[in-house]
Amino acid sequence: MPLAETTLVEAINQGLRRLLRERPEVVLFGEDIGAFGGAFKATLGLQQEFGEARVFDTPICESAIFGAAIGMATQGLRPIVELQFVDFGMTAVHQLLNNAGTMHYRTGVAVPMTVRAPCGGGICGGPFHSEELEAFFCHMPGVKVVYPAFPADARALLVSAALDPNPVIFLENKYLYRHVKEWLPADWEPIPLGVAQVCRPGSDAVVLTYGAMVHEALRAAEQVEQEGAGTVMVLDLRTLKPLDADAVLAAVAATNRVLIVHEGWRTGGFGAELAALVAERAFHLLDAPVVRLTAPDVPVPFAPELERAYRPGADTIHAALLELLDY
Amino acid sequence: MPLAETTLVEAINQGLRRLLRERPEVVLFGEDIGAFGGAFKATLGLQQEFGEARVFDTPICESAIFGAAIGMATQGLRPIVELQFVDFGMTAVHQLLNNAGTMHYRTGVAVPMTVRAPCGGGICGGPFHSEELEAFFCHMPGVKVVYPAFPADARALLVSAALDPNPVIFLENKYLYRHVKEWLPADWEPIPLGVAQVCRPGSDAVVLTYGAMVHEALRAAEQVEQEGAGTVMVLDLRTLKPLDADAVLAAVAATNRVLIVHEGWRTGGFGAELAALVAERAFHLLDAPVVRLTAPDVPVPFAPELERAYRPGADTIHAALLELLDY
Amino acid sequence: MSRKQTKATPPAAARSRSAQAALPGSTLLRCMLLTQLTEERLVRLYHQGRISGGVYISRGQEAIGAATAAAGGPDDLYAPLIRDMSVHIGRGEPVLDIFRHCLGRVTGPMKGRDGNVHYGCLARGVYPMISHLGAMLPVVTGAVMARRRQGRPAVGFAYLGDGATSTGDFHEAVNFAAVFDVPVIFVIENNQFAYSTPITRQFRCRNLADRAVGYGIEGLAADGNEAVDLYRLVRGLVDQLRARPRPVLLVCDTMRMRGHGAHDDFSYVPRDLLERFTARDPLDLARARVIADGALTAAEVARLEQVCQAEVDAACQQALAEPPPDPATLTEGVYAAG
Amino acid sequence: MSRKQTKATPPAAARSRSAQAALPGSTLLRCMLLTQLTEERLVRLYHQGRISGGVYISRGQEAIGAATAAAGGPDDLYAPLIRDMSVHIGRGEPVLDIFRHCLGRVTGPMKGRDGNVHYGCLARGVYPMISHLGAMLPVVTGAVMARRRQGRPAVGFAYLGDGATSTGDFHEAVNFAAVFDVPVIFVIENNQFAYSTPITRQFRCRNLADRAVGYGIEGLAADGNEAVDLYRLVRGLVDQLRARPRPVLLVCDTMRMRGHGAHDDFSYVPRDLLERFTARDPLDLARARVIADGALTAAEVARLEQVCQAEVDAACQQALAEPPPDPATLTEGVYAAG
Ligand SMILES: Cc1ncc(C[n+]2csc(CCOP(=O)(O)OP(=O)(O)O)c2C)c(N)n1
Ligand SMILES: Cc1ncc(C[n+]2csc(CCOP(=O)(O)OP(=O)(O)O)c2C)c(N)n1
Ligand SMILES: [Mg+2]
Ligand SMILES: [Mg+2]
Repeated sequence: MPLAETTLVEAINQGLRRLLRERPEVVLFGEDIGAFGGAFKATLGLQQEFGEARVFDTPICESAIFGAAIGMATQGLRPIVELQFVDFGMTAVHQLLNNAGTMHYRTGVAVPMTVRAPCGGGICGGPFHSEELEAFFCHMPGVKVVYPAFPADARALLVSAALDPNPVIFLENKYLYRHVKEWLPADWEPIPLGVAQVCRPGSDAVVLTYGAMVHEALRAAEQVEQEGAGTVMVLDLRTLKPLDADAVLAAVAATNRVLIVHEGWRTGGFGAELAALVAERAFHLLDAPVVRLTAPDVPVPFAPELERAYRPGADTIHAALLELLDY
Repeated sequence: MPLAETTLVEAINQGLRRLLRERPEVVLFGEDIGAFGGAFKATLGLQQEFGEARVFDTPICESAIFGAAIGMATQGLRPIVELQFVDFGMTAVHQLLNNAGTMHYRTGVAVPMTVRAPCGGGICGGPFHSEELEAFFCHMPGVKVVYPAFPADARALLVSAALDPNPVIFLENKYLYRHVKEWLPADWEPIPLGVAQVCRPGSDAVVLTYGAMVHEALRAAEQVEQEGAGTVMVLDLRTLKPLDADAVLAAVAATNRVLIVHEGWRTGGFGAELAALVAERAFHLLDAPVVRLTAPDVPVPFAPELERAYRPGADTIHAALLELLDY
Repeated sequence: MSRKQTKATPPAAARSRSAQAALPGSTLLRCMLLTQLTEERLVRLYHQGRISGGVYISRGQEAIGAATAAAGGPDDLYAPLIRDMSVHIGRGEPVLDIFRHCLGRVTGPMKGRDGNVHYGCLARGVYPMISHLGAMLPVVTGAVMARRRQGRPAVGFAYLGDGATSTGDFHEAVNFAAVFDVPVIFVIENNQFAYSTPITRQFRCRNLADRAVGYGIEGLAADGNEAVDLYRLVRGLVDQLRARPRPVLLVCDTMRMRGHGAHDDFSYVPRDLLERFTARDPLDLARARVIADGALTAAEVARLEQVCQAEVDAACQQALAEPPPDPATLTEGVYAAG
Repeated sequence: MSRKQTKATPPAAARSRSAQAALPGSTLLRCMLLTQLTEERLVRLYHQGRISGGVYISRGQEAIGAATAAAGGPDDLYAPLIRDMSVHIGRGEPVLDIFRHCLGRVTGPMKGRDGNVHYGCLARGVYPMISHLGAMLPVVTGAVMARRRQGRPAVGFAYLGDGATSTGDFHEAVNFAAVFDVPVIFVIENNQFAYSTPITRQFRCRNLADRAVGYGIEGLAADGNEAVDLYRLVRGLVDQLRARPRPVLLVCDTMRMRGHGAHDDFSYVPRDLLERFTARDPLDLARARVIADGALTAAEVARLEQVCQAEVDAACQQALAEPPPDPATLTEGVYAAG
């Protein structure tokens, strides 16, 4: 039994350790992930435990990192690479979209690689260390996208991601890394990709969300309920691609009012896909228009005062819920 | 008066020529765009007419091309760069998202650059020469996205794009390059960005679309009308960002049934944003759920038999319209 | 859901080490002839409107792929690029599969899902290129790293043109390979042009082999048109890299003697440059060499050409008769099944 | 909607050509002192929780920015990177604006929209960096091309670390500048580490200046810790590039004498390496040099330090008292108005 609660970043470290221990074909590489343990310490102690051949530092070259991972994945290894920040992955997305994402379709050969990528705001990282890029990744055929909100989920989904035969983008919210903790059991099973989770039951509205916003939504739902304005379900999508459409549609059927929340940009954000899904397939179930609450189409600002206004939070979700319940 | 109808690619050439003639600060560069006139001949004759200082070839380095354009744009020039295929732009999107797209917000200094990018399928280009990437570009704050469907629009929108003080992605459908022709007047005015166009009136449904699909939608609408199944409006968005939301909402109000068509991938495609907009702001106007007709989430296949099944066309739009009208 | 790979037959050249060292020029000539004749036929099919998209051929550059393909052993990995049909053929790709592929047949190695120069066979260690120039270089680097961890003495062959050396991916991959001592031969085919752009507009160094010092690796400049000499050079290099793993830049001087694609009249190429290389046509050199070396008589060469032509004719006919992919399969296999 | 730029004052060093050539070491020392004292204060503010995000300082590398900033003329363009506060100060950025910026004040050069090392002033020809390593290099290259078309004899200074040399963007930009003969000095600050990664894991060449030959340009290896010597070298180089435009790689050997950021204890740095460079601390060298050259007495140096400290103190106090941006302005100015 652990003596303390486990943070998200520690849970990820546990997931990686298990993978390295149980799967000799797993290798980890990226910038500063070796002895140093990574910019966020997600790989702390792993090189020490498993050696330089399994866990190693690379030069600063995201395209070569992705490319090498693709090469390794097609030759029997299971590479897990770390982006220091998801933002820098944009220098090399052609490797994900065109090489990794199309390989199985073209050749029938699988590409079991995982890209771990710290993302999101809330730590005053400014425009280039705070981006939420899941919408880009979700638009790529052949790629899967996972985005856990809780330590237990992160640990268990990471194992499924790494063991999946496809390229998986595994998004890790930087703000959550040390802001969310759970008691984690010593024995645990992987959680399959593509399964959403109801984090809080409710029948008057549902918040469709993921990542850091799950926690904000939970706070807002709690407040709404305390105020007697209604009960609000919070659905944590956990995997964005493949999306658990059944769970989304069931939630809509159970609540008839939908609020979509994410901290990525609004236009063409993943919330658009969710809204489209609901509009296409649950139109008749809606008592009110779907509502998206997202970051505006603005570079992520640095100053705390601006960043707070930029990111949705429990307060703005609360306000949006009241309006939605009042429709 | 021209002696023959003008193709889309010739119209673009005319737009570029006018810009070079009237605006000394306009420079064109990219791969093979000089004496050779570009892979699709959009810049034919321009280096000959305006000299190597204004129109020049570069090495193969998309990030340096974008980066140099950003540098020039911040120093008084108006660079217009050509991607040989939009697909290759993915090697350098970090320059658009992070450098070009954030510059004005961060510094107050404008970045008047235009990226011309041949895109889309229908010519058996296979997975890496047929992509439709507008959804990626539309998700970038600070970037505008234009996608004309007709020669006259292309010529006139290109001038507005180049004279806009912001980075503009100007998408040119390869299939349309030589498949669509119009009589073009010798005198013409720029068309402002952000204004959609009703290409065909109708009151029973609207097709929201852009690029090559405008022409497919027109054919399908014609057939539907001939069959007496209803009259179908076709709204050519022309600019995707900023989107002409007023025109979209007016079209929905006038028709109450919405079909969204594009040849890009479905999940997180630009159609999701359109569907979300309609779901959020025109919910009460809808007599039927919005429907998206898009390419599936599949790498663009090469074989003509597969590519035909991959791209929406007049036939599949026709079928979708009948179903929608029948809802 | 993973589709079955065509059963892999190791390339002839790879079957035995000692056979390789003594590889006769006639094997290289055969590979080059098959390449030239196949490409010629593909151009014809294109102009007849029977091939969709485009056709990109290697005329003038056949020696490089033939020599480097033959120099590799059974564990080695290849990432051929645009002008490398002779790599494919040299590594065992049947001409029949090339026709199937270019014609978009379901029987082809990519089942019609890709076409043109984008093919390969991972079971034989040949990576199908994606178009993004430079993007394959780190892939083959990583693949070689993986094989070597598995105890296989793999060497990689990564091909690119003069134009592709300007991409960021080229730089990242070579530096990555250098830092990790990965034995990859980066075969730069300097064919004087990138589409219409001459090398003077692509780089300013004297020879691209000069880039090697900046990576702390060896750079070799070779004649890309003399197949037998190139084979010997590369064969020796491969032995060295197996003994002491590290990347190498191998710059092969050559000339693209046709347009960028079958659609391109390459009028931008100066005639004197073309003539200079025409005088050193790799097929002429290879023919002369086998005769001079006593490997084949002139009559045997003529006979070989006939045999190759017959193989190409038969393959083309068969492929033409085969079916395209079924549109109903469009969405199958985007993802590998768990 | 374009927000007004702070009125640009040309940096002192740029005011006259002849003044520059005779630039005394004391100007460089002053720039370095201001840098060091400002950074020290920023670290304190960070540890006090008054600066959000992070603080990244240049301790040990102040000479490079000071010397290269002073060597440029009024038309020249700069793209400083992570460890280049002395470039900003040398090119006229008031220390006050640096505090405003790092504190996220609306009065700062980025109006609180960016923070940390991401600032600059385009009106003074100093580009604010984006984080993506290498991405600024083509930007300054293009900017210099534009200025030269306008008849201004601009030279560019593009800075990067040893780690950033591994990015594709570095390669693309240097090659691009070489092909177009753009006079950009690529100032590589080899500070022995990229975050925790030592240079042995970053490249395999003897010296990064070896990369130059692969671009057909000149590569210079310099001591990055001796400000006056470096200034002389670069001053001469700038004259040469104005006369005959072309890019140059200038590799400055130095050492990051603190952590990657204020959060990092840099325990991964070998003590002997640190000691070797501590013995050659650029501030100590600059102090000794002005005294040895007779430019200043020891007492005058002490006085200069007091003056700089007072300037830093005042700036810090003022910036702390200034307001943050108004959240209501969040969405303003994403686009420039037509
Ligand atoms: C990143 C990227 N940019 C642009 C292109 C378009 N393109 C295809 S081939 C080619 C020229 C390639 O020249 P080179 O590398 O010398 O090879 P060659 O065709 O001469 O064999 C270009 C520009 C591409 N495929 N990839
Ligand atoms: C493309 C990219 N990848 C990764 C990072 C994350 N990162 C920021 S600084 C840094 C180390 C930089 O080392 P170096 O270039 O030597 O500069 P130094 O910090 O030593 O001055 C890394 C990896 C980044 N900023 N950009
Ligand atoms: Mg070439
Ligand atoms: Mg460094």
